[in-house]
Amino acid sequence: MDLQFTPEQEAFRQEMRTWVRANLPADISHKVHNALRLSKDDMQRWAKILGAKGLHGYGWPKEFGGPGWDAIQRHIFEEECAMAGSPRIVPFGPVMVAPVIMAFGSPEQHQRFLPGIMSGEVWWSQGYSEPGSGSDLASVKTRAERQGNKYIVNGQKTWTTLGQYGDWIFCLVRTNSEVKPQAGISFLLIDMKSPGVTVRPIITMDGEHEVNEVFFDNVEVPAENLVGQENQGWTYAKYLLAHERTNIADVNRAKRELERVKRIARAEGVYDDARFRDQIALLEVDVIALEMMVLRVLSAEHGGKKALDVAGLLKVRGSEIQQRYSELMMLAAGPTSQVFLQEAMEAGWQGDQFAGGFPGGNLTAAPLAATYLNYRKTTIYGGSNEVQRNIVAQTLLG
Amino acid sequence: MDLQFTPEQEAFRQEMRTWVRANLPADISHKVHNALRLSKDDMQRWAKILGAKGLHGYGWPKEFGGPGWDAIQRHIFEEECAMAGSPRIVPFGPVMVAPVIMAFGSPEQHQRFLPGIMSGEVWWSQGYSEPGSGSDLASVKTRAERQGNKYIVNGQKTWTTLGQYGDWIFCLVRTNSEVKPQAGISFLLIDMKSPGVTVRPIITMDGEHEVNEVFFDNVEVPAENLVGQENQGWTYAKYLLAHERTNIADVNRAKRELERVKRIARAEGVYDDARFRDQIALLEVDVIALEMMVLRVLSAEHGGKKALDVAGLLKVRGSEIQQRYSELMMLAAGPTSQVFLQEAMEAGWQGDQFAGGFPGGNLTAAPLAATYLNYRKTTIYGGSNEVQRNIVAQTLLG
Amino acid sequence: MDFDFTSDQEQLRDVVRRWVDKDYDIEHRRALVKAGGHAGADASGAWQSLAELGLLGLAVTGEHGGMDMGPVEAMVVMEELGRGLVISPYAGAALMGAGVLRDHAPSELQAAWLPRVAEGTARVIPALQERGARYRLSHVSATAQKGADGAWRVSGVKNLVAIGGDDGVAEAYVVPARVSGAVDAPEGIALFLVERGASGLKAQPYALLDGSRAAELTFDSAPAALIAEQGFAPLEHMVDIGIAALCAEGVGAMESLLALTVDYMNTRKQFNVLISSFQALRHRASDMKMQLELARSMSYYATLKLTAPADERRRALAQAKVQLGQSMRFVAQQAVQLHGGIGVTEEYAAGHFFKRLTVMELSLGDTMHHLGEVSARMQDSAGVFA
Amino acid sequence: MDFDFTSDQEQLRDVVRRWVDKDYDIEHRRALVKAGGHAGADASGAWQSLAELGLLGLAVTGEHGGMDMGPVEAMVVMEELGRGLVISPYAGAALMGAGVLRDHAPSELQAAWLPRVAEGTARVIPALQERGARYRLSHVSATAQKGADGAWRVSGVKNLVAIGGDDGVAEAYVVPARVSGAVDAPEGIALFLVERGASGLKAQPYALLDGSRAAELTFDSAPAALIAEQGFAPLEHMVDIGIAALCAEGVGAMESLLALTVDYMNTRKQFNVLISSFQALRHRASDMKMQLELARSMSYYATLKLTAPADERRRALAQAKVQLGQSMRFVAQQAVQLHGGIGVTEEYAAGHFFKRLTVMELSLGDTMHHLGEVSARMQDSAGVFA
Repeated sequence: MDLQFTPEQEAFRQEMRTWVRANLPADISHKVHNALRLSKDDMQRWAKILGAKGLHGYGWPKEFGGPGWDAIQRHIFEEECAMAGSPRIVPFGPVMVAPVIMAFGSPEQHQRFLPGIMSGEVWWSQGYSEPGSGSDLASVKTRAERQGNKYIVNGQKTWTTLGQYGDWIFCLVRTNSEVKPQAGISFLLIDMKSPGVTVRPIITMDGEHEVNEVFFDNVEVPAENLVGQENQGWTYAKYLLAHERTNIADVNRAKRELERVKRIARAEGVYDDARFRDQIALLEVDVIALEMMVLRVLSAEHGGKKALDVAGLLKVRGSEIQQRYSELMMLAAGPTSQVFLQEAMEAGWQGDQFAGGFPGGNLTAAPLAATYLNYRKTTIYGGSNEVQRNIVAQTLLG
Repeated sequence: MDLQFTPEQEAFRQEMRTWVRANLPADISHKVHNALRLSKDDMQRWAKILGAKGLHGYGWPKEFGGPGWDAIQRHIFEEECAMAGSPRIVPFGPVMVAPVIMAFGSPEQHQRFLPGIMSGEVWWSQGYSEPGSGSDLASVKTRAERQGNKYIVNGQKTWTTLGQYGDWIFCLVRTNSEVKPQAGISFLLIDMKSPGVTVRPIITMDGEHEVNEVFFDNVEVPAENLVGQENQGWTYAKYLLAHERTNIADVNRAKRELERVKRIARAEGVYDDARFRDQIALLEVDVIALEMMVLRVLSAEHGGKKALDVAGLLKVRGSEIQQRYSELMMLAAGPTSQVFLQEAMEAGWQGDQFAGGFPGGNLTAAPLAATYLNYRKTTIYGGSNEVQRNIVAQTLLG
Repeated sequence: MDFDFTSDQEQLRDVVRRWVDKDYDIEHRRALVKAGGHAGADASGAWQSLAELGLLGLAVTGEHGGMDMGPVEAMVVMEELGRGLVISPYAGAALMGAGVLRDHAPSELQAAWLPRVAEGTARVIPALQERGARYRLSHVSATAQKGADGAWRVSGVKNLVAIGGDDGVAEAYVVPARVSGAVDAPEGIALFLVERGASGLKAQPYALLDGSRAAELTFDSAPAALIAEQGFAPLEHMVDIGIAALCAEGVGAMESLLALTVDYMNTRKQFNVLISSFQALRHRASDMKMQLELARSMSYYATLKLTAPADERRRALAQAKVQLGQSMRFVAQQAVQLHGGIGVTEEYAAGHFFKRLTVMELSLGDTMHHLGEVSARMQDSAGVFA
Repeated sequence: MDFDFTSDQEQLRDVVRRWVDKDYDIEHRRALVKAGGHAGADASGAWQSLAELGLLGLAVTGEHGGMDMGPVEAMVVMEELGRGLVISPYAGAALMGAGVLRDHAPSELQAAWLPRVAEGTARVIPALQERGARYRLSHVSATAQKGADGAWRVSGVKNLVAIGGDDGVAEAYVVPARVSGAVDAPEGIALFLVERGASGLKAQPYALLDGSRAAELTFDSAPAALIAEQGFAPLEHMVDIGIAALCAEGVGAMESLLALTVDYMNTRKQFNVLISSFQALRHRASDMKMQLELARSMSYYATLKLTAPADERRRALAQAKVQLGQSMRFVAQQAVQLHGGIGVTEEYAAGHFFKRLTVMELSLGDTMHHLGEVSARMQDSAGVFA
């Protein structure tokens, strides 16, 4: 039992740290460190930088062009990226669909899709949720009817994150409604430029356009875009979910944001207020406990021992912590957090029309309430925390 | 809308305050204010003092020898008793069985049982819970078979509070097992000195003998001890539960104990510790909010308007607050709370064998942990808080 | 000890509720928010309606044309405005601004302004927030000086001046400014009235996160009328009136939001059953009801303590805001959680309630601030009548 | 970065667990508690068993006949003792007392005591708690004076000296006493060893709420051997060893209690169904599991930080105790609640776990105390490796 990384791992960390800091554009990391608005270009610029180094798919095995890292190396890389202020990798391509294509796709699909994902050129979206499906993903209603060598897709997906930028979307579609729900689902890759695909924004309460509805109206999809076998899609979907793993807790970002909480508290004059500081201290304990739990999972995975059964716990705790730090930041800035200037969330805005640059407070307060609002999603998406508790309870109690 | 009591109510309060302070024995109030152990004699002495004034049944109407007070007068009286440090009235006689006897008993039963309850001479116990029944009170298994002019009772009751002192016990018994559970229950009054009644102590984790098992082995009960009609007992039981009303929140005691929290915190040197004091401040807000909620219920009751539907809330919140103040007191005394000297919970104990009277701390710490342990019951008994939440949810959601 | 409303109060409630139900549904509100402050001086028409309903003179004495009503009537109105999520500077203008003039201004100032307040032609709105002050009322760095001509002039910057749904509609502001003492001293703060058109006054409006509008006011030797030279006690009083109003508004908003959530739970299916059948969610709804009723209890308490002596009043209002802060946060967060995805959208009403409840926690002292007040003002005795 | 146990460590765990399962069931424990301290010097036989298992020399170096094991092995043993709810001064004697001698005592004192510690013939137990000190280690009013003969003598009163299941069994005590400075100063505190039979030492035993025994020790110019003249840092180190041990014991106890609760939920019926079918209760069990796993994570952290530099160590141990305090309280309270009535009885095991977990929160600094430590020691950076 040892809390230290090995010298090799430490060397790896140094290497990654050096590379990330040398290659992450300063304007992007400035935005990330201050929760300013990231453009599509910001995200894709970083994806392509990673891609050029063969790291956009940093979790990929060597045979598919990835670095072939183990779980701890991946964690170290994620940590270095997070602490340096790089944007989260948009996961739908490299983290979600790519492993499914690797595991269940044909060699032709490997060749056709994986390079574009790795390079960051092709933007993928996720087509899982449907209106009314919520946490019940198997209730897929979007139909795909086989007609010769193509499928005709009709239906609707929703909550498609960043779908407005999507080139391709991977979808669960119903190919058989005669059997029980799980048994009639297929996994289909759809070109979003196909006729009949419409993307419509959903504006969230923070005023942002982050999620979308995607409509399919007689969309023709070549049969070669079916991954694996027809009606076996649920198996692949579960494989994908299992693949999301430890980063679900997003503890590295939590560490960076906890540091930001402290910076904001200091700037707002409450870092030395005992009452407020206690709240930071409690959060600090929460973050360290979460990080230790993540490290335990990594260690078990790395050691090849039987996996720790705490995935549901990681999601629940990680999301609660995200909500708490966003809330604490907002409370740190106090009354000023009420100010809601969309333009102040753009990098470079200086607020010259106001007497002190930002109404009544510091410019760092601009995105705080928006983030607090935005993070209400974290306990809902990816399997709501209620569903996660069901899963944990099932393991405990049968 | 008015927070003040009327001049008449204030005068009534003064009258009660004067009477209680003049008549409550100082040795008893000392024990209550310091959570020291009350003997049977302490409890009965106070009951008889109340009885002599016609106030042991202070909630009774005039026709049965009570004072005929309204809800607000009852509340004021309860508050004056609580703040003066009088023991809680043992409710099984005057608060529980008496209203059932008044409402559903025969004139003979009125005459036979009510005077002894009012005077405090006859100690009543409650025979509701059975092993395994928990919150499911209708699952009564104790049988009463009619044989001529008597019932033969067999079975077991449990969690009988202070049953070791009981002269009489009121029981839910099954008189018909052919019908659905609620329909075959009768309400029987049983002399605990009858042959075949055995009382066995249950020791709780605080080391106290407060609750009991009561066994019935072919106990003969005269049929005249049946209240109301055979197989109608569930109706009477529900009437009884509805009668427990607002005092279920026990807010007056909470106020007294909150004052005690502050005294203890001051004695232990944490009253001016910001971190600890904040916890008291939070509890203070909780207590005031609870008191306001109780006052709202009383006002609605008094005004004859439709009752506020918050009974379940009062029980849940009242019990949570009881647990919290017992916990805070224990935390105030800190390490000293670990000391568990049964003898130090008797009034008059001085601890001369120890260097400072009480090992490592103040004598006031003696009962703190015991009370904390004892109060775990408050969220379990009287319909567990989970059951109360079910009830509230039923009202909200159907 | 009586918590019934009089029939007049019930009627008042009905009047406001009917207006809200008829003219101020969530679609209307969303349109207002979308238009921001660019839709003109009274885009919502709400102020006009409130005037027509006679509500703007609620806190104005009869001699100045008002209805001379008390805190309970104010609470009734605020509950209904909260229930309807009405964007309005009603609390600031009709309760706080009018209240401080009524209780603390010289009679000629009252005569000049209160009739206009009552008839709806003048809003007098508090301008309190300074940079770095957080929730400390004594943190005043704006200054006031009396010229040789005996006239006062105010300089400084005030922020988060809540002007409701539209820009620049206040006719005057209540401004604390320092005539002596250090920046955080309660002594040396006077209260002034500064008119909208005063020379040296500049207003810069912006949006708040709940869709309402606020302004930054810059005073550069702006001519001002003195409300009270010993201004700190009146300032505290005015803020307490505002806190009580927020409490009542919070109760109304939580009541609506709980009802919305209950409806949703009885409509929405997951795994082929209504989500209202899941016990864990049922208990959550029950906990929301608990928080609502605790909050309502403390809102009554706040309102009924408004007329108590200053010490007792301040303590009670802080206690109430601690309860409301906790309740509003819990109810808002759980309502969104129980709704799931739709709860976080701009399209659906729950998110708008969430935002308004969040703003209310951050207004006039958040929960931590008021917990500090409760702690500092704690007494040996306990309870409502302590 | 590796959280696997070695096979030696797993073997150690098996040894302790087998002994607990075989010789230390809840009935055995209840009998011990009932007998109080009146059953003789080693009523439980537990100490003898621990000696036979070789566990008493765990922290003693090889040269003094010990096993020279480290914090991880100590954690393994404590987890198992916690799981079995073993009443024992093991942590105090074999880890804290032995540890402070090993790391901070002069070699002749080590040679005199450590071999006896390892073979089980001497328990050396910390005697720390003073009246009014609460959890402040620097609050030492006991005094030590060096006589003309060069010998030290200690005077003062120490309390809550945890002597395990029996009375008066410690052969010596580790006693902080002041040689200079004010009552709360970290400077001027020296650490001494005082033997059981020392003149002027009086012990008065009593029960703690978890059924274990403690004593009040009165020192009246009792002869003492100096462990460390600069005693505060060693004292902190010893206490941190104790905190790590408590954390591990807490994890073991919570694990048992959760298992007991899960079993009960799958046995007990209400309204004709198993109570494990109620979603609200299922989620509660899930939250207990969460708290257990967070606690286990922080117990590992505490143990692995024991060898870090003092500042880093103290901060980490405080963080761990905050987590454990919260977890232990939640798991204990919810376990009893989920059991219902039977949970509060002396007869059933849940209540005994509840009491032990309560004592652990109140030992070596409660949650509020350590939150203060975390807050005071906070750094700009964040995380396990910060």
